Amino acid sequence: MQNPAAKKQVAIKNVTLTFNKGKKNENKALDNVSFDIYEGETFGLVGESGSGKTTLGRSVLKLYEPDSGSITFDGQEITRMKRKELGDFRRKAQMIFQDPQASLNGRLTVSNILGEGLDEAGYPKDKEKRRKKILELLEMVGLNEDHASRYPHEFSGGQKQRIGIARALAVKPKFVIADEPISALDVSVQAQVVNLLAQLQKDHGLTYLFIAHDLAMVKYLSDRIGVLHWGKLVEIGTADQVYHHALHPYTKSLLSAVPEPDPVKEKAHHVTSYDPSFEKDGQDRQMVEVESGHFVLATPSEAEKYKEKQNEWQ
Amino acid sequence: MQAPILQVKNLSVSFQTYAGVVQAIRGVDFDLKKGETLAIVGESGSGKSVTTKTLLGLNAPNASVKKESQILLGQDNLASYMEKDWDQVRGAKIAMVFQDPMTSLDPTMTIGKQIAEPMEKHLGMSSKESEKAALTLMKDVGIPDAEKHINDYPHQWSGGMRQRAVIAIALAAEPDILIADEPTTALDVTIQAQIINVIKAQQKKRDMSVIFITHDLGVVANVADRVAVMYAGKIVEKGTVNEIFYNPKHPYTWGLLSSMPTTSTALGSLHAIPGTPPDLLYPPKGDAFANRNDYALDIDHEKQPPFFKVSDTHEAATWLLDERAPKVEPPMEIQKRQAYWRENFVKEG
Amino acid sequence: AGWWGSNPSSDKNTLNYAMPTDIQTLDISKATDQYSNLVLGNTESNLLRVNAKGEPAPDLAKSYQVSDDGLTYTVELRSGLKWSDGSKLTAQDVVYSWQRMVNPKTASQYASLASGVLNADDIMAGKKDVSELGVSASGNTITFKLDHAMPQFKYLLAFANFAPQKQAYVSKEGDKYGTTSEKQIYSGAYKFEGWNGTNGKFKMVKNDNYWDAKNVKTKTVNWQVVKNADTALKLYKQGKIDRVSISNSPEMYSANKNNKDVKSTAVAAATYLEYNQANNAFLKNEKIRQALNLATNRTELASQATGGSRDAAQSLVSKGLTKTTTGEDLSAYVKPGYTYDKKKAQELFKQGLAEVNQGKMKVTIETDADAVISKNTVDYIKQAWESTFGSDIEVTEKIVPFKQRLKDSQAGDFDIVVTNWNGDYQDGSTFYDLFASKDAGYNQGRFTNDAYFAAVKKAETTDATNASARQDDFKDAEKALMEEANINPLYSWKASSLVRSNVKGVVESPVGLTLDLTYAHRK
Amino acid sequence: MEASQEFTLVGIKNEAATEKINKPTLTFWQSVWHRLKKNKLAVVSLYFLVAIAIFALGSTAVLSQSDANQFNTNTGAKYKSLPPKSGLPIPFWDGTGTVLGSADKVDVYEQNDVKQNFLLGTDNLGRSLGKRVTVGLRISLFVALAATAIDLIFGVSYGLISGWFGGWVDTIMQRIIEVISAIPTLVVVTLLAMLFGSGIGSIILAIALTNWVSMARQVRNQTLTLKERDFVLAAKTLGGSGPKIAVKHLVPNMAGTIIVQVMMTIPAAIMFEAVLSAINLGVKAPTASLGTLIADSQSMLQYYPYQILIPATILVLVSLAFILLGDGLRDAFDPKMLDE
Amino acid sequence: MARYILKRLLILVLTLWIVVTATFFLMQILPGTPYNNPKLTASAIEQLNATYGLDKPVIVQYFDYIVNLLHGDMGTSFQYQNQSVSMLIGQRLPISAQLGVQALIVGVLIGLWFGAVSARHQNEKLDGFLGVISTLGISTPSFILAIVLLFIFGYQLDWLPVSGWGDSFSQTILPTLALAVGPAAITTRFVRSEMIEVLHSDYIQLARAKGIGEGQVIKRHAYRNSMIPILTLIGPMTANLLTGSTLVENIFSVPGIGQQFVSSIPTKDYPVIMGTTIIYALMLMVMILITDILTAIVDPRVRLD
Ligand SMILES: Nc1ncnc2c1ncn2[C@@H]1O[C@H](COP(=O)(O)OP(=O)(O)OP(=O)(O)O)[C@@H](O)[C@H]1O
Ligand SMILES: Nc1ncnc2c1ncn2[C@@H]1O[C@H](COP(=O)(O)OP(=O)(O)OP(=O)(O)O)[C@@H](O)[C@H]1O
Ligand SMILES: [Mg+2]
Ligand SMILES: [Mg+2]
Repeated sequence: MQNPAAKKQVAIKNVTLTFNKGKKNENKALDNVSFDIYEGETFGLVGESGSGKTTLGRSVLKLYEPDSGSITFDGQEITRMKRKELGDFRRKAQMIFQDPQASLNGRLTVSNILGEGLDEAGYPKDKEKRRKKILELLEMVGLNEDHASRYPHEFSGGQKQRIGIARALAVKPKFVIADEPISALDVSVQAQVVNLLAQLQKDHGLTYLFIAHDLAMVKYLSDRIGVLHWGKLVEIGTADQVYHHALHPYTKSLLSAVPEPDPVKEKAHHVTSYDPSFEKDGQDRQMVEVESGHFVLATPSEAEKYKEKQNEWQ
Repeated sequence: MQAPILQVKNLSVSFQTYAGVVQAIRGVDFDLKKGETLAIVGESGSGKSVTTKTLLGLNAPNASVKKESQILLGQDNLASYMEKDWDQVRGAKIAMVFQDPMTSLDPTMTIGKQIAEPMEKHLGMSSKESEKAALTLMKDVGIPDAEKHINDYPHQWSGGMRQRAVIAIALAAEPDILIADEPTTALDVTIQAQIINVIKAQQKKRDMSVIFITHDLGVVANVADRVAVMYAGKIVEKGTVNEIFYNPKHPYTWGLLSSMPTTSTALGSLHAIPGTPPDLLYPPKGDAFANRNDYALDIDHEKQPPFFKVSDTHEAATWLLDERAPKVEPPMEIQKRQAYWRENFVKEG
Repeated sequence: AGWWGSNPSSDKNTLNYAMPTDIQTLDISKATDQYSNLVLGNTESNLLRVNAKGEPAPDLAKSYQVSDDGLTYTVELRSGLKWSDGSKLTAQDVVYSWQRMVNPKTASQYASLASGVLNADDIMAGKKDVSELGVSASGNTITFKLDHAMPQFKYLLAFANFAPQKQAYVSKEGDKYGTTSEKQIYSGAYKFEGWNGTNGKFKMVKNDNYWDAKNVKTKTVNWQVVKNADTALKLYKQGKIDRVSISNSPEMYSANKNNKDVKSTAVAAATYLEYNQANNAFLKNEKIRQALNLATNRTELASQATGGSRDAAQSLVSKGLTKTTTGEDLSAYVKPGYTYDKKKAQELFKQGLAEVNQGKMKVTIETDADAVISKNTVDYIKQAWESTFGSDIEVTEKIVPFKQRLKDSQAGDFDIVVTNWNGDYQDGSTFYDLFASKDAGYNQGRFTNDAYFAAVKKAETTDATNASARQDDFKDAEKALMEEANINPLYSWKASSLVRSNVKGVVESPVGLTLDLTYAHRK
Repeated sequence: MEASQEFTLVGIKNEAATEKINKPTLTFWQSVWHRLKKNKLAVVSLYFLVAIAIFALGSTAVLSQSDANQFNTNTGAKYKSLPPKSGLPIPFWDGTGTVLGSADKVDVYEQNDVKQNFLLGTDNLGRSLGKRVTVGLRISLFVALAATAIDLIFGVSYGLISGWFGGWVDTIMQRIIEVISAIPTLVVVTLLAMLFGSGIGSIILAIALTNWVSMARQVRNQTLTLKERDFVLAAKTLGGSGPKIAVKHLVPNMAGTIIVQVMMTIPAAIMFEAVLSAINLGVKAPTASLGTLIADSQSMLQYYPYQILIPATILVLVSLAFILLGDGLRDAFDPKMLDE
Repeated sequence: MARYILKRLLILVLTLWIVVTATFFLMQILPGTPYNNPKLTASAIEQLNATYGLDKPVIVQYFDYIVNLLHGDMGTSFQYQNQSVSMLIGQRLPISAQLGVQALIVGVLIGLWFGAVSARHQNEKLDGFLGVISTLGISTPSFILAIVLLFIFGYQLDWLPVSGWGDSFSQTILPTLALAVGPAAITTRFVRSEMIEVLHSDYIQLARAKGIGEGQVIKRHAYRNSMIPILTLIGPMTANLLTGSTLVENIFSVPGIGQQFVSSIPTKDYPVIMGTTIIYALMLMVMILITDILTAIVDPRVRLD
């Protein structure tokens, strides 16, 4: 699936980030994370709560400063960006947030919220033009003129999330980080948002970093998937590789825990438990490519085992 | 067939608010048999929690239960209970596990004591006995090193452990019915799986009936014997778990099932229910789902559908089941499921 | 009444009094406030004691003589005098007390009172040793040598700050001397007990070692500090105290002035306005000053602002301070005739303004914030002047803490200041000396009035030993003062109190020891 | 056939209706007002305060500060301490009272031959208490509002800066606040008032300088939480600058906190003005403020209680109204009730 | 814990030092001399200054003061001659402390009771009534209340003694009441809102679901959780009490430290002003420290570090 010729949109190399460094509650949220995101793809990121997904996403947008490592966007190192470059970057990379409620300023109308993005993108101040543009944005996410003058609290969760998406789109970004954009939404509207994201990607050629809890959705939407555990990336591969040929025990356990809406399968379902203690055995582990594009965090000896297993499947 | 231990008839609950009267529950009927698990699914705000809180008399002070509502626990109509009568029911006959384990425990009391509390009250145990019993119970719900942790305070525990403690509290006075209101929503999938197993194991051990509320159909598929699907304060379809998953009749159930991707759903083929749920301050006069329903009939916009019986155990409230209604093609995903139904279940039946 | 204990106003052995502020110290050389002095005056004796007629009469002294030139006082002590601890009280104790007072190491704030005694000023300035002070003892006799004649000197011999102190005791107690009732010994009719330095309840108990103890009839005088005047009044009405001041506020005075227990006594205190004639162009102008004085209706002021609790002033010297040789009240004798005349005031003011030619007169009047009456007074004056002179004048009030007023006055940093002056002894000079020259410490308005200066000088020198000539000098001084309108006398103080009628033998004075209980008793 | 028509498949009849919002649009302020209206006491307080404000402002046109200081200096005690007289036979408001020193109730106006009726009586110099209270209220309100305004500007900026920058800036700024709040306010205020001398300006400054601390604290705490909120992050990712985000996103979202804090600061300032007056550090005489009126008539309590009770009651009522309104606003701004 | 307390004490000392320094230099700017006597001449003042060391450069005076302070010596009062400030404060502090503690206890107890009652009867008449009463309590400065109490119970009804201290307990009633109303009102409001919040919390729902009865739910779960936050109020309330007591002590002639503070201001008795300020600041900070430690003891969630 992966096209080797595709351009790297984002390259993350050996990023480590520690919160409250030097204090008692020091917390290594990201530990030597490396991966790339290619132009036009959807990279899915999964992992349990607190594994560092959000931290990673925000670091890519330069909302957090990593301790070490580098993050490049379109070949440019983001930590070294100057004011003007940063302005350009801000327009190219955008974010959709988990909690649609919290991501909208309750004191502004929808048109003001969208207008903020237009301002930052240097959109002309002309009233009529602006109104049209806002309408265009609203329609893009399935809302209409009626909604422009309303306040966020009047909308349902799904609608709010779509407003958040419209705001991100106002600056015409190339790259969008969606941090659990659906986990706060009701089942019945999750599909609306997911479909919208897919549609927008098709229409505007967007690149996504899609972060989610819901493995089924990640699989559905992503080209490639990375699995994060305790700040470490334990496995990367195409959606199929990770889903059907998971190698790392954590990935396996995670997948086995996902319930499926199918009583027959579910009732026979067996959950694999995961003992994370070996992660702390002090051995050095590296990302090893066991198959083209499929990486696992492993010691050399573990890597051998994984490779064997891989061969069995094939 | 065994008589149900709990019967809810025509339950209606409304809330008085600043903005007006919210008709949260609008005539709900269901029953619960001994030892079975009834799952209630439905989207946020559809009234799942209000329904179950009403079963324990725990609704907010601005709630009022309509007079004709009946909640029959054996011979007693709980709907007519006064505040003091409830103490016999809560914990002892019906117990509850809440959604958020992080906030459900009293932060200033040791977990051991919190588990022991209902034992002392309902089983008349001394504090010594109850401590011992609490310890056993903690082990039952899978808390490792229970002896060491019995005097811990909640903040010292992780979310998954706390939810186990909450379950232990619910089980403490050996209730007949356990209500679990989204007990796993706040948890990671791996922890969710563990919690579900704990509940299932305890249910089996104690021969309890369980009402399991969730909006995750995957969980429903795992735990439920029977399923009730709620929408906008009403049950729209109920049946055995297989009937609901493989032979659903209500367009909302269709929508729900087909809006969840499975590992094999191809990109672009996910079905989405359009629009947003109705505002219960202004309940629509027809079927509440009509203006999101691709299969709505003209009458749906005008008149609320009654329940139509599909089988002894299966009912759905949709005009599509009326004999006058046109035949419609459900979404692809549902057709697949119905095919599976015809293959695996109809023959046997 | 009677809810909280029995009525003590009938017990023959005890008297009960209240004071409105805390006692600050029992250090004889350092006490400055009225109530520390009140305690000391009743528990310590001096050579003389002012009697009911207002004259200093022998107390510890058996007798005293003044030389003809008025420069030497010779005092003979009674024999067998004792301190309350039983030790002997000697002439040396008197000398020590005077020396201690002027010793710069003592840092007494009242040291300057001794000024006039030979070498006192030099000692205070550190130029001479205390042993050179003109006070000496030989046997039972004490000799005072003065720089110049001081008609008021005999009052100093009755002054609490000069009461004898026993050197051995003072040095033994060191820093703690006079900080509690235990840290002092007593030579007066009573011993002081129960004061720990800050508390508000204490008593005076008869001192059996007092030379005249047989005539002291009261065994115990109970004291309590009651800061709230209304509370004190209530205590009086409940019979718990035997005397209460009602001059605290005009209202309190009005409400009680008809009570049968009322007793008014003179207070050697006067309130007057000082005009800054050094640096205020308007106030330098005599016509304007005269106009302001004429626009001041003193009778109305006393009635409206003080509710009658003060008497309208007729002169600088306060009413009831002392008597003339003919027995007339000094203030009545010297009064130069201050009047209220609105028309004339307006006229003079117009002329004055024209002379100054600086347009509207803007002036600030400063007072301290200690009492309701001070505030009322400036409110009244502002209103009176503004209504008399209309838009030609604008009066601003400046109400400051006492300290601030003092500082501003001394620095000449004011336009008009309300000064309250408490005399030190019962002689006119305690007022007239205030303005003895342009640079005199209390001539804060820095006025020059040669006629006045000359008259005062004459009284202090040529006429120092001639009482009738002196009172005429004072009369001349008052006249000169009024003519040039250097100050504006407002009112003269009086102390109105409710006094239990069954208490006899109390001696009240307008200055010094205001309440002498030595021979007080209940009938 | 009618029946079959009812059973035709029509789907979602009106596409737009699926996203339609039934509720009428309520702006933030409208919904606050809506909830505030439910609190009767708060609404009454609001009207009361508006009335007071109008009265205080309106009275400036007809009653100057010096009018309230006027009295006749040549009428002796005639106008002194007259009790309130409405001209109607209302008990305690008919001009009767006791003359000091006697116990009988008489019509003091008649006895003193006063023709005029003083609605709130006169004070101990014969000045109209009504006028003095009016001016006093005006001054007290002015002092309180001015002090609060300084507070608001300084406290909000301080809190915003401290919270927004965080890190060592925050640490230092918080330490400063800690030191300031370690000194009891009375001490600070008296020292400051002594330093600046008495007078309106210095009182305002003294009160403002001590009150801003709690405003700054609240704003800082709000800033700390708000700056982690997603909508602020969103504004950041859009490229907004710090000050712009503060003005556009932080301050409006703190409006509730700030307004409630202001509602608490105003009565505190009014009361502190009174406390300062009670220790002679109040506004310059003969100007009246509620505080000086109360302080100056303390000795009048036994004799002419109305002279102290009238200004004291007004002070308490105004403070009460501000606090009740503040309570109402706090509920009206409650985030739990908002946005849902 | 010990380390935490040590750290807090260090900060406390540091803060105290800043307070001392700030007030010391502020004092220097204030006008007037500290001597009371209008009859002092300029040369006499010079003399006195020399005796008290006030002629030295300010900075030297400052260091002298600090050194003395470290020895527990706060200087000698100017107004109460020869009395050491430490002794003055030492004698008066217990009185103010008794008054303050009495007021705090009475106030907090009343507040706890009213607040809990109010919360349990939320939105009923009783709640409304208590709400108005407590708001009134907050909006009435304690000195006005003192005046009113004095007028009613002292003068009009003649039930209670109107002044003094130390003769009978009845003397403490009015000043205690005047000071207690503030804390009572604040506590009432705080407990009410705290309790309402707690009663709506998930764990109270769970406790109710146990069927142990509403009384037990309140007693075992609601009370403790809504009481803990009250501790944080004690610090600010102490501060208010300090302010209030200065005036109230004056009105009731209670010979406490507050009265002394007020009287030392106009006389510029700065050893006393400084001493009192230091003591006030110290009491306030110690009170806050104590409540923080208490909170950590009673609330298992709070850990000191
Ligand atoms: N601002 C912060 N300060 C300190 N620690 C933080 C901060 N943000 C996150 N953390 C910690 O860093 C770790 C990673 O958090 P992060 O939010 O990235 O996890 P996540 O995978 O997004 O979790 P979730 O699924 O719950 O959103 C967690 O332990 C979290 O507590
Ligand atoms: N105390 C209350 N006052 C007013 N309305 C209420 C109250 N409690 C619940 N409701 C309303 O009742 C309806 C049903 O709420 P309920 O909590 O039962 O939903 P739910 O199905 O449990 O949703 P979720 O999945 O979000 O838990 C909602 O519209 C809600 O707004
Ligand atoms: Mg996250
Ligand atoms: Mg729910």
